[in-house]
Amino acid sequence: MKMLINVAETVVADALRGMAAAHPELVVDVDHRVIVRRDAPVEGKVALISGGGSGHEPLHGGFVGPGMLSAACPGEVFTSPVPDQMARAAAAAVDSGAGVLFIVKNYTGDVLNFDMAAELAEDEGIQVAKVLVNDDVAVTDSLYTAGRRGTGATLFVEKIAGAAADEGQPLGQVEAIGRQVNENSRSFGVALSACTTPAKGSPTFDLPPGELELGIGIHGEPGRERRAMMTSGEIADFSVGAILDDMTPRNPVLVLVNSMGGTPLLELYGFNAEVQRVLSERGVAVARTLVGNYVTSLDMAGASVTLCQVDEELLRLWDAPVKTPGLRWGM
Amino acid sequence: MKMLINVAETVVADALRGMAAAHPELVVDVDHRVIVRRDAPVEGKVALISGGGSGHEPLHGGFVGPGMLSAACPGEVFTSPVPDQMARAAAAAVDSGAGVLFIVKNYTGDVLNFDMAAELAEDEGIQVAKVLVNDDVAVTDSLYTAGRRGTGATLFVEKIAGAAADEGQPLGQVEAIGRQVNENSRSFGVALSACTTPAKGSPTFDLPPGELELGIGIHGEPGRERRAMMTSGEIADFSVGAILDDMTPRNPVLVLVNSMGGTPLLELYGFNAEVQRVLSERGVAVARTLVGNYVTSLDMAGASVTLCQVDEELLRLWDAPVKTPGLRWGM
Amino acid sequence: MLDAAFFRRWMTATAASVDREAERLTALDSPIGDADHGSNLQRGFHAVTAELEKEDPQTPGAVLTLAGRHLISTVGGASGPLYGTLLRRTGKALGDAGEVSEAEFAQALRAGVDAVMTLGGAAPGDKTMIDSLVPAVDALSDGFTAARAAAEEGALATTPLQARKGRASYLGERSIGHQDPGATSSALLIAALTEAAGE
Amino acid sequence: MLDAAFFRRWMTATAASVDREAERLTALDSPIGDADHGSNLQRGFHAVTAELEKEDPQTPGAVLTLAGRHLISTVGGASGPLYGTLLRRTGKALGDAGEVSEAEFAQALRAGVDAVMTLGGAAPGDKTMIDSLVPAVDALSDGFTAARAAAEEGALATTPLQARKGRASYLGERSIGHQDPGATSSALLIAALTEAAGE
Ligand SMILES: Nc1ncnc2c1ncn2[C@@H]1O[C@H](COP(=O)(O)OP(=O)(O)O)[C@@H](O)[C@H]1O
Ligand SMILES: Nc1ncnc2c1ncn2[C@@H]1O[C@H](COP(=O)(O)OP(=O)(O)O)[C@@H](O)[C@H]1O
Ligand SMILES: [Mg+2]
Ligand SMILES: [Mg+2]
Ligand SMILES: [Mg+2]
Ligand SMILES: [Mg+2]
Repeated sequence: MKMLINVAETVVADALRGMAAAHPELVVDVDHRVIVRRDAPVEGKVALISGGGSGHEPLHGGFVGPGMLSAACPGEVFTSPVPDQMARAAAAAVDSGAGVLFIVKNYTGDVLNFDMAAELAEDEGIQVAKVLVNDDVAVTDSLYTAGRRGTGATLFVEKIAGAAADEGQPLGQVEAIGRQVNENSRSFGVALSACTTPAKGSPTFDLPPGELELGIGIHGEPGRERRAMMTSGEIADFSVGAILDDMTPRNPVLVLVNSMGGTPLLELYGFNAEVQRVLSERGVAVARTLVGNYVTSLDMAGASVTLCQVDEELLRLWDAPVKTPGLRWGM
Repeated sequence: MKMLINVAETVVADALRGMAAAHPELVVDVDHRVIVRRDAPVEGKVALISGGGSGHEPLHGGFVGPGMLSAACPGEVFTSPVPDQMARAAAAAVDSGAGVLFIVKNYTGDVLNFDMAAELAEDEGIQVAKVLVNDDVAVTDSLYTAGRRGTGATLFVEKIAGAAADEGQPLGQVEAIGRQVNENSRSFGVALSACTTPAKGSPTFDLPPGELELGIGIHGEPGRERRAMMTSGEIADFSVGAILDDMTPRNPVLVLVNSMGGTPLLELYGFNAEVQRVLSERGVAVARTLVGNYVTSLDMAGASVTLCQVDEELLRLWDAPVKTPGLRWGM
Repeated sequence: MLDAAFFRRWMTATAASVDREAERLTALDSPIGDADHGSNLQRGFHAVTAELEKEDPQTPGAVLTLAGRHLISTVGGASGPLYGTLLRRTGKALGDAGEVSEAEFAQALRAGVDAVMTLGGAAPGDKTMIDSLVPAVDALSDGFTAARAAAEEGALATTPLQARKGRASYLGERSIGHQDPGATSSALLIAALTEAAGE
Repeated sequence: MLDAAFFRRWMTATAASVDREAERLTALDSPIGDADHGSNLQRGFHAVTAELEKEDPQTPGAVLTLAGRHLISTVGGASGPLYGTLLRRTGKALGDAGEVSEAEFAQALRAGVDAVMTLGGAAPGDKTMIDSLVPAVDALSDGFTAARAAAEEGALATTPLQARKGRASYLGERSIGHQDPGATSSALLIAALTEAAGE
């Protein structure tokens, strides 16, 4: 599998250099792998820090900026960042008093590394709270697993908690809002092809023509189940169905129809039409819809759907201005 | 090649339905294939209308909105729209007095269909001007070809002329600005893989592992030349070199580092780092950089570089607020 | 003499052969184009046959102008305006006669082909539909079967050419060695004349 | 007795065998993981050997705590904190003695493995590195070679298991039939003890 890279070893560093050049409004520390808002630390403002393996762009680095994250810590491709990165980000992004909120996708590696970073930051006298994102309904019997994965809902948590933090809400409240968003969110993803990591150089699994993987995560792992290829409409029925089996929204929802990276926008918009059809058939009201590449898995073809129930307050925070490379409106 | 679609025949209609659902701020006429700003026609404002084959999303439909296009006309995949679409768009989007500017990529089909549409619109008493976009330096001996293709510069023309139109500048001046932007722009693209059209269902050409195509367009055609695979740095040297062989910028440039669709953002940012290195080595000053999926070719892996020389006035218009699904800032 | 029914049969026969050959036309449009020629013409000729049913035009000229108009408003791409113009101008040249002779048709078709050359700027040898249309028109005085053979030969003869018009031209020398999809579909159009005539 | 030089040799030998086996570890991490285990450990053990050169720690405990610290700050993923904790806790349990007996080392390593189980929450049979580390520690009283055999057997025995920790667990029953990459790298770590001892 060909890639537009120099060598596998420098992929993340190269991308950070390119990000620095494209986004002078961010401070990109290529050596220490931390991306920080240029205006940080903002006095009295809770700092939001997230991070995770690279390969999911624009998540997380592309969501740093006013109205969203204070800082992001990119690991190697599909590899959680190390604690030093988050500790450094906390020191750089945080106003000593207000504290920092870690937004952590629920993977063993992410949890362990952020926990260790929290210890380091607390040693420096920084107050740390944490929101764990675990929205993926494809992981069912979570008693016998590492629990549900964090996927598309991460965007909702980062955006909505980010808006609350930018309004000056205190740490406990920003944390509570982040948790509420996560609890209100569910995702389901499918793959039409595997992705290729730079380190491996070939697809992470074999998917014959005529088959698809249902219930995939965002790290090139196979899903829960392999089936004969389905139409866009059938995939929407299955994906939205899996979500609604697990949650019955009483309030309107935010809808994220997300490409895993390799599925073009033309197909993705068509898939959105089917997702909206299923939602309307199931009586779910839609408040806002976002269609695009947001939480990707390198070049994987496929898509995921995330729904997030919102009350008026969460919707207000969703609509609040945001100015990041990956998500921008109102400023 | 698997696709997230229902059937090939409905791909464009399905995408338009999905676009309508995601973007209530646009009027999407699925039957007649016209996407119009909800506030159109704006009194006294020149209407900007573009269009072309589908498969290049977000171009053009994703660039409809305040500060950019008044309307877009999507054809079938890689097939120029028909004259009726542009005539309908002109009637819907235009204030009778101010006139309409067609922004047309230089392909035989696009030129012929827009010309026929201009006749239809003029029959209705609408004044029509046209900017032809032809920025692709890969097409060299244009005496013996259909001339240079229109690719990445389309975004610059649509944005900058769109800003001028929204300021209320008259048709002749908006047209002149559009032409100036096109004349100041050059592009070059490479493919690491072919794309797959829904109608054909298999890649449009064979590209063995270990080879790439240099000088490709945005319609899945092979390029001018096939070579052994190159590094990101070498591709940047070649692509920027081809552009600078053809244009010596005196002013700073806008840089568009564009994914053909299948190349993920992680790689694209890394490629941007190399593009910026070459520009700095060649003494070209960079005013702004845009990195992402903007003028795509379905799922093709690869990237293109577009440079556009800007003086202070063009830069001011570039920076002016824009509010479209695909490009948004300042509002 | 050729009446409106003949020209309707021509269009129906063309639609049927485009349906049969659509995949091949798209395949020819892959190495040197954008892989849509077959589906473009299918869409267009489906519309043409449906509209002929609906509007039921009564003269040769009306049949062809109607067909041309609908090709223009349904095909898109380069071939839509070009084929649309071909049929529309041919139809216009036929005027409103209820029947026309083969010689009148040959003359009208030449006017149509001339209009395509004016519109698209292509000359014979540029590796386009012109390379089968021009020989076909030249041979038409010897009958439909001769025209068909000339068109087919013209289409085959595009293979060694380097394209100078249309998107194949972007490939430069790499366009050599591939048969032009538009010349191939033009040969189908001309061949359909023999079917319409029952030859 | 085992001195600081022995533990340095252990780390160097581990680094070398991780280098040799990196592709295989990543390949094992493909069907049931995310295809990074080999490159993760390579990055970590390169850092460890470089830092051991630079800082030149003088006691067994210092060697292992330094190694563990650098694994934590360079590997990332699940294996970084887990292997880092393993070595750091083992090192801490060794205190600041200049030399330790094999029995003392076995006891310290058990403390390290216990810490990994506490941190990661995995028990034997969950298809993780624990499945080769626990049998290795149990066998350590019979010498390094016995520990190595036990670790390798433990790694092989993960194949029929269904994963209950780590990202392989997301696959449910589909994780059955694949050897766990972390158990495999643990076996390399334990095997490197025999190399360090010159056995
Ligand atoms: N300028 C031209 N004059 C005559 N025929 C042309 C011209 N440009 C293209 N063609 C014909 O059109 C054919 C391509 O048609 P089609 O694939 O439907 O359109 P597009 O190239 O827009 O995708 C070519 O094979 C060629 O025969
Ligand atoms: N909770 C856990 N306890 C013990 N070992 C674990 C746990 N989770 C994962 N592992 C081990 O880590 C290995 C994966 O390591 P690696 O691929 O480097 O990290 P990641 O899974 O984050 O990509 C697994 O094969 C397994 O042996
Ligand atoms: Mg990993
Ligand atoms: Mg076309
Ligand atoms: Mg074509
Ligand atoms: Mg892994």
